[in-house]
Amino acid sequence: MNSNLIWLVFTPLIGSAIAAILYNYKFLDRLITFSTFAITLFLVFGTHVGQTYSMNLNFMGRMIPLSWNVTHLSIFMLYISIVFGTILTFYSLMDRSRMKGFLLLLILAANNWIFTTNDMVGFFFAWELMGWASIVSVLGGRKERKSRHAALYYALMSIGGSYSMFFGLFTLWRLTGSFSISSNLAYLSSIVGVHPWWVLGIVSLFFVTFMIKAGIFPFHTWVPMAYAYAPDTFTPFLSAVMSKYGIYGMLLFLPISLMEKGMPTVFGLPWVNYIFVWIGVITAVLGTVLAFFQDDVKKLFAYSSLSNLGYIVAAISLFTSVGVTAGIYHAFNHLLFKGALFITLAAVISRSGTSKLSEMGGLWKKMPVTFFTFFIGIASAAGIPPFNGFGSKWLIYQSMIKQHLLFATILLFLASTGAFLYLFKAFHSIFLGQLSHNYDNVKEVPVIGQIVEYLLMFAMIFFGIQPGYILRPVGLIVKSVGLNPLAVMGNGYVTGMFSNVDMPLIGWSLAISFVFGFILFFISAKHKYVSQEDNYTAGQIPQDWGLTPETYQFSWKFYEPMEKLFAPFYRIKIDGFFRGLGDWTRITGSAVKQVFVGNAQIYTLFAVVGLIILVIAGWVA
Amino acid sequence: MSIFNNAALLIGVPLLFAFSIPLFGLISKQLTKWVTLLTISFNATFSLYILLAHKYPSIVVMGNWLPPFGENLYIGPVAALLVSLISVMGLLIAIYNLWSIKKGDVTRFSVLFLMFTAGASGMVLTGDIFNLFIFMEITGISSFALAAYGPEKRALGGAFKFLVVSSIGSTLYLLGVTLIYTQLGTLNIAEIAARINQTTPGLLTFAGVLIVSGLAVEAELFPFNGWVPDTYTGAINGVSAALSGIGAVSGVYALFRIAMTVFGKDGTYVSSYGNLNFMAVIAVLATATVVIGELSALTQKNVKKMLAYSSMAQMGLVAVGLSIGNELGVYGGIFQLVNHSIAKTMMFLILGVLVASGVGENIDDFRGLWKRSPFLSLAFSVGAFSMLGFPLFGGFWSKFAIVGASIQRGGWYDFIIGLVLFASIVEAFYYLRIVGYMFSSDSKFPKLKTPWTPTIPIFILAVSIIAIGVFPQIVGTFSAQAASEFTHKMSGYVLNVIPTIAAH
Amino acid sequence: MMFFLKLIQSIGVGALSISVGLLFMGIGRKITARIHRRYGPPAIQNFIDVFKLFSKNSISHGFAYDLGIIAGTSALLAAVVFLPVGQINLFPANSSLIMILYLMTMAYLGMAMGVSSSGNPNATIGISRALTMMMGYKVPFAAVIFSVYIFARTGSLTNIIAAQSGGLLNWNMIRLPFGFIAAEIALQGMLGEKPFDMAIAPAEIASGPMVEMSGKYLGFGMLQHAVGIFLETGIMVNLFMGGAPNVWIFVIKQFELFFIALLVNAILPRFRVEEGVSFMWKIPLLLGVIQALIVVL
Amino acid sequence: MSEWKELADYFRGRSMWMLHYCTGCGAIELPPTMTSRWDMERFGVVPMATPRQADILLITGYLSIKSLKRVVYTYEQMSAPKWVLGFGSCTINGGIYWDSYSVIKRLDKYIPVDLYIAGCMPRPEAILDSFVKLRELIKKGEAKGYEKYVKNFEWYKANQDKVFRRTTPVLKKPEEVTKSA
Repeated sequence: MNSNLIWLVFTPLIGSAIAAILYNYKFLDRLITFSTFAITLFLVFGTHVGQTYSMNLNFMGRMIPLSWNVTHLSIFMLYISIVFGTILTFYSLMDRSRMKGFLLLLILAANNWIFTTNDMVGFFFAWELMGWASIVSVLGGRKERKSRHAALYYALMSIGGSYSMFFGLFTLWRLTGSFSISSNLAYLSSIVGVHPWWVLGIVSLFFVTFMIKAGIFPFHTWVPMAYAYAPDTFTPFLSAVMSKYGIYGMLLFLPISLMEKGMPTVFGLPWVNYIFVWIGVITAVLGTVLAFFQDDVKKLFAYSSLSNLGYIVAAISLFTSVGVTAGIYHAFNHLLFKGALFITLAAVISRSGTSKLSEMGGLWKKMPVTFFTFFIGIASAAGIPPFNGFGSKWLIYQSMIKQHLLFATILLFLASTGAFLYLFKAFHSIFLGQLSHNYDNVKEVPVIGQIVEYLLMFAMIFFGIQPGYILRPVGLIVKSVGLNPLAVMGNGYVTGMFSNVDMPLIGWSLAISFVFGFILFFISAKHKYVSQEDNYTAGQIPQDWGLTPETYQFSWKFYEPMEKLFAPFYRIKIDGFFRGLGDWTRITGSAVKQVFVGNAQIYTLFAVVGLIILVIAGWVA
Repeated sequence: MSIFNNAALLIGVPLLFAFSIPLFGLISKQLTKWVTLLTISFNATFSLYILLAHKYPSIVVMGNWLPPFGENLYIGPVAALLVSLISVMGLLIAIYNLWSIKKGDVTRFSVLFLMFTAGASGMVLTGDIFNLFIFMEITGISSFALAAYGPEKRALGGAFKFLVVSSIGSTLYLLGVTLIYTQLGTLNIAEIAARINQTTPGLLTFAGVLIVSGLAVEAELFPFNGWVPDTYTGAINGVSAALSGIGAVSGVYALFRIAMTVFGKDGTYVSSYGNLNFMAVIAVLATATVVIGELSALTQKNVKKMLAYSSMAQMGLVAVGLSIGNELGVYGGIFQLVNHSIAKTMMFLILGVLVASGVGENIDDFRGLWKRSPFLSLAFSVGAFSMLGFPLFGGFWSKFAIVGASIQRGGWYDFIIGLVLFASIVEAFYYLRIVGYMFSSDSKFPKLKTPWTPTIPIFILAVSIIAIGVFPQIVGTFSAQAASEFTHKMSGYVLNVIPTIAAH
Repeated sequence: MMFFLKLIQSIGVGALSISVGLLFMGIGRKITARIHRRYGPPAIQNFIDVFKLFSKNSISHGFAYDLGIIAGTSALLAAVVFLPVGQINLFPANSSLIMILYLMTMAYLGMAMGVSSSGNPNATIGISRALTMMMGYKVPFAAVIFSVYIFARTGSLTNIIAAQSGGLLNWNMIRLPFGFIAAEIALQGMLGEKPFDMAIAPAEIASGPMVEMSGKYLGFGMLQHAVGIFLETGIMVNLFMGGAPNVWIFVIKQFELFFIALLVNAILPRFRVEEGVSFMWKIPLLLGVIQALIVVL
Repeated sequence: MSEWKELADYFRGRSMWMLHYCTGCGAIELPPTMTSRWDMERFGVVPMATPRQADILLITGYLSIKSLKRVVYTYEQMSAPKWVLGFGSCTINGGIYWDSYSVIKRLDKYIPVDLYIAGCMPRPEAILDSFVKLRELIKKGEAKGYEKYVKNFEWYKANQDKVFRRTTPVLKKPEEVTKSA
């Protein structure tokens, strides 16, 4: 049944049409979105590697073949994106944010198409479809003015990226006469030894697009705005799934570098790859450094996403077997924990009504399930074993050290340590500390949300302790791009270059030592619970001097010493470049507008001058 | 060569009714609008019949004089497609006019509107460069009058500028035609095309420059397009829709008929028997038009003016596509022409409904429109997305083809298309800003009540944009045939009109 | 059977780490007192303190507080079993250094969560300072670790020890002298000794993280510190001093490192936080980077 | 069970963590007690930063009513078992402030004092002696001030309230003052 590939695209489109009609009935819209995701998931169960399908598109009277081809990579990406989407849409059933289900379904259609297509027309079509659907989705966040600005900014970047790909794909078409991705890649690989600069130019046209979508270094500026001001339930999808499209694209093109024999190498890497490793590292460090000082929690985690994507890019750019394994593995892990984190953030924001860290605090007593999900999420994000973020980070370090990229590795380690800092800042400011009286009536999320949170907690622990379930399919992908996959022994081991890690053993060790900890805790002298106001205040009685929980909560300028340290960094503004470009364009626009002065005589003059110029041109020619 | 004389009705019937409408006006002024509607619906039905029943290529012979001796109309794929487009747009605007034209001299408006449609159809159908001039004048004069229609004073100013610039254009064109006639002694496009190399090259270049400049006024190419913003902004919205959806179509057609069929060479990208390559000239003018149009629209706060500038820029894009000259480029250009005509007509009609319901023309008035009128704001976004070339909307395919064709051709077209795409990012900014205003803000104003009469054309246009986006072959098949006609001068045009003529 | 054997051995290592750590702390107090020309408490004073603390009533601010404090000690105990201690190397195939470091992070996270959930700003300021300082010392330490990785071509402590076998001259301490000095300075920060003890400044922020800890919670904190000392000095011994043939020599080597830290602690005042971090990013990092360059080139 | 208690008391006696509430001139005697001349750490006595961590509350001098309020709050924040040392004659009978309107005279009317150190000033030797004495009392199980406080809480509370009432403002509100004038 090969035609189910086309149904992977059409089912969400049909669902989207239905959902759009029922848009006013919010619950129905969400229900249809969820069920379409579930149906699509069933369709994915029916796909298998090696499946192909093709049909002809009547375009300018000529037939353009649209073809589908399922690879190991595409099926992996399909599974993780759709499973996560299903969970998210299930969560959104009870959500009240202004996420639009039909747009999410359009993105799903594009998602399935991008991951399975083998022709650039389909790829571009789906890419653009995903682009505009997500742009419109970003509209309608809680802060309208800001979300409008964010959407516009994102739109301009995204459209710029699309046009770059436009150029690239047609240039390839001019060279080969074919739109097929696989044959074009083969062509590029075959000529890379002869014309490396040509290949580099074409590939970089595509890479600009992918970097914009993934939010990699010079093109990262839209990420914090769009993530922060998108509807709360849409941000998880944006961060967890949509940033991976860029990674997917890069993975498609990177095998070319295997052939770059003519290129000079740095540390055994083709220098292009070397540059990309550094771009990844810069992104990772930049994301971390900027995340420290955010007060808007979604912005903070947007920068965190940036940082993690930097890791992924650095790893896959190495294009060694460990590097690619680590990159894809980290892509999965990032999807899982960042999805979980953004879902809990959506829960917190919907309950507390604010996304400002300085206005929250002490919510753990009110939302314990969310609190634990968030805790495990940040433990994963910080790479603490046995949760799921550890294995991939660990492999990334090893892949980097293997190439003797010491400075890059040190900087990545800095980013990872920094990650711990900002994650804890968010954790503290939301859940720990003093509970403001504004939130006395805050409740835990409804049952649906709790189910989702338990599910995510389980997933983060399960895939942490049993990494084999992910590493095996990743191994197949690595094999399919022509590298040697890492050996996977059992489900619990991560086999690295320098040493192995037995994840269940760590789990056992932790469990047993916790049991001892609890025994010691309960046999020793008893404790009593006191209220949060009962604190050491140097002998002052808090009520006497008008102390309120808000004033007694420490969350403003959390890392002030860091701010002093990093002050020189903030003078470099990448954002300013794009803004300047925009302002410059606007000024030019105002100037150009003056051409149309609104006077018939001048217009006549224009026509006459135009004629004279043409006549002279004819004369001279 | 097949003869299909009935096709002359496409011009004859509207002209006949146009002159008889004052009689109907004596009975009732409102009746004239219905007469217009019926006449144009005849035109639409008949032209769609020609298109769908594939009654082309064929010619209409006046008085049994076969070309090149007699005057003739030629119905090729291009003409069939564009005349259908003009008639259908005319029909939809006529439906809208039933609701919108209430005050003033309704009878005269109906006469002018019918004449305008007839003239535009004639421009597309004629096979004779002098007749082309006559139809151009009919279209032009009726459109000045239409543009001046309405209570607002700015309409008069806009119409006057149009009149001045357009008269210059007509004069230049006529001069060019005269020069060619003195050389060849014929006015038949097919014959001129076949014998064009018998002329003095220098004189021909001069004639070509005059003709291109004259037609560039109608085709809205810079620097001959000074009239566009004021006229579009000044005219009532139904007329602006007609100007961009009908007038511009015929103008671009005429420009490229001359440039590609008369001056073109088969199998090359060159379009000149003199020294100047007119395709290159047009490409430069078109690129300038796109860039200047989009940049001027960027800072507009007045949505109607923005649409006017955007209209200009879109015509530039059409011209870029056609001027590429390879089959894909012409395909893209014609496809883009259809898409632009549909989308811009729809957006002007929406604007008309909004202005009539008390919403202003300024971008601030669009705040929270989604809450006030979901249908109109959705339709407006559909139009905007089509303009921007987003997938699932018609504009995607045409932009795709134009960019593809430019890169296929390569050379300095890489640079041109780079500029055009940069301008498209600017375009994305101002269109998406409106979309953002409509969708992201809440409005404190009450809901709008949309009358159902103008809703019909808007709905049809919006649905057709999505239909074209999902099934591009609806238009694609015909534009491919049109592209083939435009790019094959002899086999596509000349031999269909005069089979006996020898290629020189 | 294997499982129970390993379990009992692990408990043994845990107990050893706690006792050695507490003993070190006690000896440390004694030595500091002698430097101050005091008599000082008995060397086993910290055992007495811990027992007293566990027998004392205490207050708690909720389950997150309890859980966090327990996690602080338990996660370190879970990490210590992967450390080769002299001839005792329970899981030789799983002694990845980075894994141990990240597992230790769990302890910091738990501790930070516990004390912050008390709602006392002093505690959070302390945590904020500690984390900032962690950012400072982790980076030069990472530079050193990665040089050792490249130098020894392995990331497992077991293999790093094996690579140093064959006498004093094979120790990384001699072979990678700059790295060793950088790591020593980083160790000072890791142990939280002066001049890097701004996290627990008693006079400014009322002993920081410990501000709300009473009774057994403070006891857990002390145990965590004890295990932390054992683990951190143990890592250093394995990395630079070639491990040890048996536990006693291992502990003596650990004590040598701890002794240096003590001496520095006894004579230096305290840095400000940003000064501390920028110091860490200047001198030790420079040394680490020089070492790395030497190794790579 | 009682063996455990005895063992615990033994350790408590050897590890006494002290929170010093330094009001009057007596605070000057503490630095020599801590440092090399007398070195109180050899008895396991260490100064602590917060009442949560401490076992002993050392009041070094007179207590005004305002500061008594803080002392009571601090004392209540300490967790049992806990002990109070009254230092100097001010805590016993007001000392030279015996006729002051704002200073309390006997500390053990407000919180239970386990041991008084007489003198004005008591020298560091006296302080060290009191630690040794307290250790013996703890070992014998006689230092049970914290239990007494719980048992007689109403009595202590009443005494505290009686003096605290004196800290309520006597002046009228400003507008009332101007009205009467």
